[in-house]
Amino acid sequence: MIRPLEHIVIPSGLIALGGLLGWSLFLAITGETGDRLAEIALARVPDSGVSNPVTSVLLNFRAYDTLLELAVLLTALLGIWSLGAAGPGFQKAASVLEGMVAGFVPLLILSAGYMLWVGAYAPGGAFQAGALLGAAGVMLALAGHRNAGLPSEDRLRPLVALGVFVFAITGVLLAVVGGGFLTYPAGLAKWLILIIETAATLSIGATLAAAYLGGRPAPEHATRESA
Amino acid sequence: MNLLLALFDLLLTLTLVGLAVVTLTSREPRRAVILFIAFGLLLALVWARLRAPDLALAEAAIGAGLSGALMLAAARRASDRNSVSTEGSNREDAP
Amino acid sequence: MSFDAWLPVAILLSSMIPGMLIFLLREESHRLRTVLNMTGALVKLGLVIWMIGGVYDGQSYETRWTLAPGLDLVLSADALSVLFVALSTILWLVTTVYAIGYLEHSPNRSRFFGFFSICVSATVGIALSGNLLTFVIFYEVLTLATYPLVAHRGTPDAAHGAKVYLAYTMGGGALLLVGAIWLQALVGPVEFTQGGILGLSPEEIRVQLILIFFVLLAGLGVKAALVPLHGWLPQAMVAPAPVSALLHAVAVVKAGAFGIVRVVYDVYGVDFAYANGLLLALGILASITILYGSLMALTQDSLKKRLAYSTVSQVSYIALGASIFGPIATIGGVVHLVHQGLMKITLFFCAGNYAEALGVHKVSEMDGVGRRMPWTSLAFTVGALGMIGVPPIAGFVSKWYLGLGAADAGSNWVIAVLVASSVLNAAYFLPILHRAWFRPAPTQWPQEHRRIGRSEIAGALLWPPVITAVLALSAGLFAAAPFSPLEWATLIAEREYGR
Amino acid sequence: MIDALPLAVTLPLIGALAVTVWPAHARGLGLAGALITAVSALTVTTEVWSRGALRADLGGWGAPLGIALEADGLSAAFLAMANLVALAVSVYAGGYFKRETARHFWPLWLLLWSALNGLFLAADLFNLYVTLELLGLSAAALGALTGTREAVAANLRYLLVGLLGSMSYLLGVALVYAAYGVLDIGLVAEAVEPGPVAWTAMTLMIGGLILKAALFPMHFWLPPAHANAPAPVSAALSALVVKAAFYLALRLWLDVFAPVLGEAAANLLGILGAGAVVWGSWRALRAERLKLLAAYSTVAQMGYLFIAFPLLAATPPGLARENLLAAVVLLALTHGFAKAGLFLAAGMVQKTAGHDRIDELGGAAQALPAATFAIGLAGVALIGLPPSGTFLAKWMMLEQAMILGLWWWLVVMMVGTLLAAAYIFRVLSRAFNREPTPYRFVNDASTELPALLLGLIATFGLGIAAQPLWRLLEQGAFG
Amino acid sequence: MTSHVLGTQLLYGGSGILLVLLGLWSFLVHAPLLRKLIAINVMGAGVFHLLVAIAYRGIDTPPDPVPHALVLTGIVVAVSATALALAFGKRLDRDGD
Repeated sequence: MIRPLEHIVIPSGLIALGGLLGWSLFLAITGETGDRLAEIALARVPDSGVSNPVTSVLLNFRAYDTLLELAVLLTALLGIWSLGAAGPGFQKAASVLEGMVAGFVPLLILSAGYMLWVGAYAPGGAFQAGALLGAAGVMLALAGHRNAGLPSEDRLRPLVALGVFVFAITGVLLAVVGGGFLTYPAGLAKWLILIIETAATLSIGATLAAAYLGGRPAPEHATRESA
Repeated sequence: MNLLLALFDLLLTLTLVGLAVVTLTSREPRRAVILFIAFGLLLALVWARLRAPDLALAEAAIGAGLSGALMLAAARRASDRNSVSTEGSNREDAP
Repeated sequence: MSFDAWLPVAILLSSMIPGMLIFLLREESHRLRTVLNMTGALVKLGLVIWMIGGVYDGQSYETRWTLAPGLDLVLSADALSVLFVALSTILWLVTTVYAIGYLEHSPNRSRFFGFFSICVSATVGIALSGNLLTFVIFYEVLTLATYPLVAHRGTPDAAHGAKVYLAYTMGGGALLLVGAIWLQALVGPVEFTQGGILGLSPEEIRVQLILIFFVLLAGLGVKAALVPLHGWLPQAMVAPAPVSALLHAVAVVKAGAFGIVRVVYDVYGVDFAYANGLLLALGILASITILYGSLMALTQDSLKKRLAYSTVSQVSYIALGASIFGPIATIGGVVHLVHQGLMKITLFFCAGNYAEALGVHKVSEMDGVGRRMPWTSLAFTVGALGMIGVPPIAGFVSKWYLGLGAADAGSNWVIAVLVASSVLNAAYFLPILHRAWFRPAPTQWPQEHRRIGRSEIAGALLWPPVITAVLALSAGLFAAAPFSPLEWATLIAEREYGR
Repeated sequence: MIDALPLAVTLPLIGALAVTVWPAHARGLGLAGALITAVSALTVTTEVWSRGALRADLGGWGAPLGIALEADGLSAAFLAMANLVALAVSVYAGGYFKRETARHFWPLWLLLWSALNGLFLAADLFNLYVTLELLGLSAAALGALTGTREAVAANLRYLLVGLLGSMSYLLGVALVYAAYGVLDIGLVAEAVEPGPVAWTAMTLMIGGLILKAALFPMHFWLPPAHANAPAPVSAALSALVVKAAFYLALRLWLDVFAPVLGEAAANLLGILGAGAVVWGSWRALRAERLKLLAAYSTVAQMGYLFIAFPLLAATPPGLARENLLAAVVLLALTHGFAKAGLFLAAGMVQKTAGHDRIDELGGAAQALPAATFAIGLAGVALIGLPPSGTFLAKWMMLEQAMILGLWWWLVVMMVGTLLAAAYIFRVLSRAFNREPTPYRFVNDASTELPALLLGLIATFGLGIAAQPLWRLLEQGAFG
Repeated sequence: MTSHVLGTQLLYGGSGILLVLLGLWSFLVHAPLLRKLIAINVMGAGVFHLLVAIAYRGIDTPPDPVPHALVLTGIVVAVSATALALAFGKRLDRDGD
């Protein structure tokens, strides 16, 4: 049976849209834009306090975007929490899997630390590191740890707020001391970025793991080591 | 060299698009999610090719990994629900 | 700014502020509510008397407040607005006294008196509007303020009547708005100016101007109850008696009629309107309404409905006066604005008293009410005879000038309309008077009020109709005295025709 | 002197964090956060008023590399409205939510507020995308706070539609960056030249925003989402969130894509707007529930705003166009205040009656004179009756339409006005009944006064004292 | 910029657009939440892919870091939205049972 919307209108609309988009992209790319912001950005990387260009953009040139992005992540978690408590979780894993997890999780945490540190000059950074921490939490959850290795709600709340907090407070303090919002003083940029990234990594990891649980952590659970 | 690279690019692109098509047309939730994860990993590979290693890492860890894990849990719930409704058995007693 | 510049605003606020405060009062604060009401009414009266003196001496009052570029809120006073302001102020005072008496022990009085005050403020705003925008604003506010009064009783009947009322007046308001915006788009901000502002307008927009006239007329005609836009008026009779009195004598229908006068004289200008046949069209509409209203009144047994159709008919005398080219008819039309108000409010007060004291709602139940309630019936008689046009009551003066003006303008058919209408007036009012005075009272009234005792009705309900009846009589008897409505209308006509 | 621009975004963010960390004190901390946020945002508006357009280069890099915040008259006007409404909503919410819901409401609410301020002040196309997502996620989460199945389902749909809209917007941004190599609005505006690229990018971006602004026929998600949310959230969603999408569409239209536009695109938006006015009003008239009525009324009101586009496109630059633009802004602001007031008051009526079926609301409407008055005042503004701000705005828009000879817009708007009168008075007529006389005017100050105040601002404040808006809008243009 | 770089940008950028269209198609025609989410994620991946493509400036030239940062931001936003939407779905499932 032919449903006109699904079989005629949408496909032909999409084909027309595709033509328009393709043509526009062709004109955009072959137009006289040159390097766009590449040369400007690359030229200022040495002033940014880190040598990885992407980290420079993320945490210095366009740090304000990243601040709001962390806020988006936090919003998602708060939204998830508002929808109810976490489900019953997975069954306790078999001992073989338990053993695997026991070996794997510390490795993930270690590589997260490495990824965070290396992000200043090589591929990596807070988000990748945070994702690894989150992955550790997911593994723990899969292995049957009810709270994915996260602390109790009282302590989890400061943890997930930490990244945005350090970021925002740094921005405001810098404005107060006179430089302007999120304007790092020349010598301090590297360390400020590292502090912000560390806080962000912890928050991202905790937030992603908590989001995986899909609800507020169960209250009666004994706290494990923080992710 | 350039020709070889171009062929490689073409191959990657075709695989990527093909994988997207397969992902988007899968009806079975679990299969669709697994294909989506594979798609994300391939995308990470392509981005590594495009000199975006930061993004490749992030896409592999977040886009494919965590999104995939989240969706897998949802897919598992979906298939659980299907099996409960079809078999009518209480699988909570299962080991 | 000097006091003079603030005077129009002060007059507006003298009823607006008490109204706002009354909303906030607890229901049982009777005394405070009465004090607020009466203070507002008396302050307003004082301010208006001040203004009358000023306008008579040629003083001009204007308050201008820019709402947005090209949109000014203008409150100003000329002879015509002062006439309407004075009418509404005096009648508000009387009606407030009546309403306090009438609504004693009834629910939701804070709401009622709040909207009542805002209603009067809107009427005064209409009277003082110095341009079309301001007029439209207060015209709509009047709709908003009167809706709760019509719906006040909360019965299904009231809800229905209010719905019909709202549908008509909102539609009319929308038409007025369209016309006003269209006109402003063509000629810029429309200030009310003696002699009109369109006399020198270019030829190519003439057709549009004529169209706009009819759009405006339709918008105003709803409130003025021009046939066929009068349907809401008999329906709105479900409202409490003081509301009916206010709606019919002062606020709503007069707002429409006043607007027609304004548009003819101060926007289009009587020369332009005459030259383009607009006056003739208006005259025909008014005549049809006069005859139709009278005919319908004949067939009504419900007293209030009979009075309502009488209103439909009588208000159109004002439009008729405006439609005859020449100052004498103008005097007749404008003075009827006041005269009809005085007489009609008397009649409605009396109808309310009959219903309140005896439960009499129908003409057929009125046998012998004259003996039972002599003062009320005397007032009623003055009002009714005035409506017919019996000298020396006010109504006679209006009709005399209308007829004289029609003869002067050579419109003999208007005289025929006047005569026919007067005959019909007599046909629906005289039987009532006959029943009241010359038929024996029944042994049992439909629903006699228990607490009245020997007097015919409470003082707060009796004095208002008696006072307005005396006023209606005096307006005829002393028509030649200075500051009488007739003198004032003559002043207006002289200024409009620049003679 | 600390720059007020980033503070207006950061302070609510920090407030949200405080509430997140100490949920037990959600109400107190939330109200404090609301107050300082509103103060900081109103500071921005007063500074724009006195000093002209403001710009803050965050990180000190400046365009094109860094991100800037900017406030001109247009953003300052929307900012002031949004923050006043949000403050009123906050006070109301303080009295409305029970403890358990308050824990979830306050952090999400402050995040939403932060997104709103960020959106009004943003000067960077990609940054706008992030604020849009922040707005969309927090709005959907807040909308589902009632926890009913309808609310969750409706807001899930809202979330998905919002994501689709953001995606379309982001694709447009990507095209813009591909073609012009910059993201700062001012620089993009300088670089844009007529052609298929600009046209496609504009279509994608404004198309995405239309979806978020619920312009007919893309409005389907709005009524269930707004009608099932808790009252203060409905107020914010209807008054602010959809308005933010409209603001952004207007901003892009005026400042970025002005050279690209043809009258055809403007007319298309206008026609959709007309459809929204008629259809939204009609559905509002048929709605059985008060909050659904209010939600459909939002659909209609968004339609009026989009009718502005063909009028703006047909008016040559100059004083007339500036006045027209100001009228449109006035319409949007008045609607913001009025719709928030309506939803807040409706929430009280619903709470008292235990339901919001219009036909059975008599008793509750009678028992809550202040809430009923608020509905009446808001209704006056929604219909566009004097002395409300919408009356002036519609007058000016229609006068301009008649000057241009585009009389059909007048017909559409008058039809919408009459339908609005019908649906508003359908509600108000319930307040006139034989139920006992209410004891006092105000029963619960913290919830009824905000609603009443919003209604008063819409009907009297912006009607009688709108003149300053013209001066504010003269304060500099973007870019 | 060499024609080869342009060609690569066009190839990958074009495939990004194709992904967007495929995702959009799937979003419009498939009702289940999970499929809609996958579709939206594929759409997002397409947009990101387009941005990565235009950032590419040749095999031995450093790429434009700005689009890269935008994509990184976008990825995190996408996973946030996905997680929230899935929580909505979970809540609906639970209420449905």
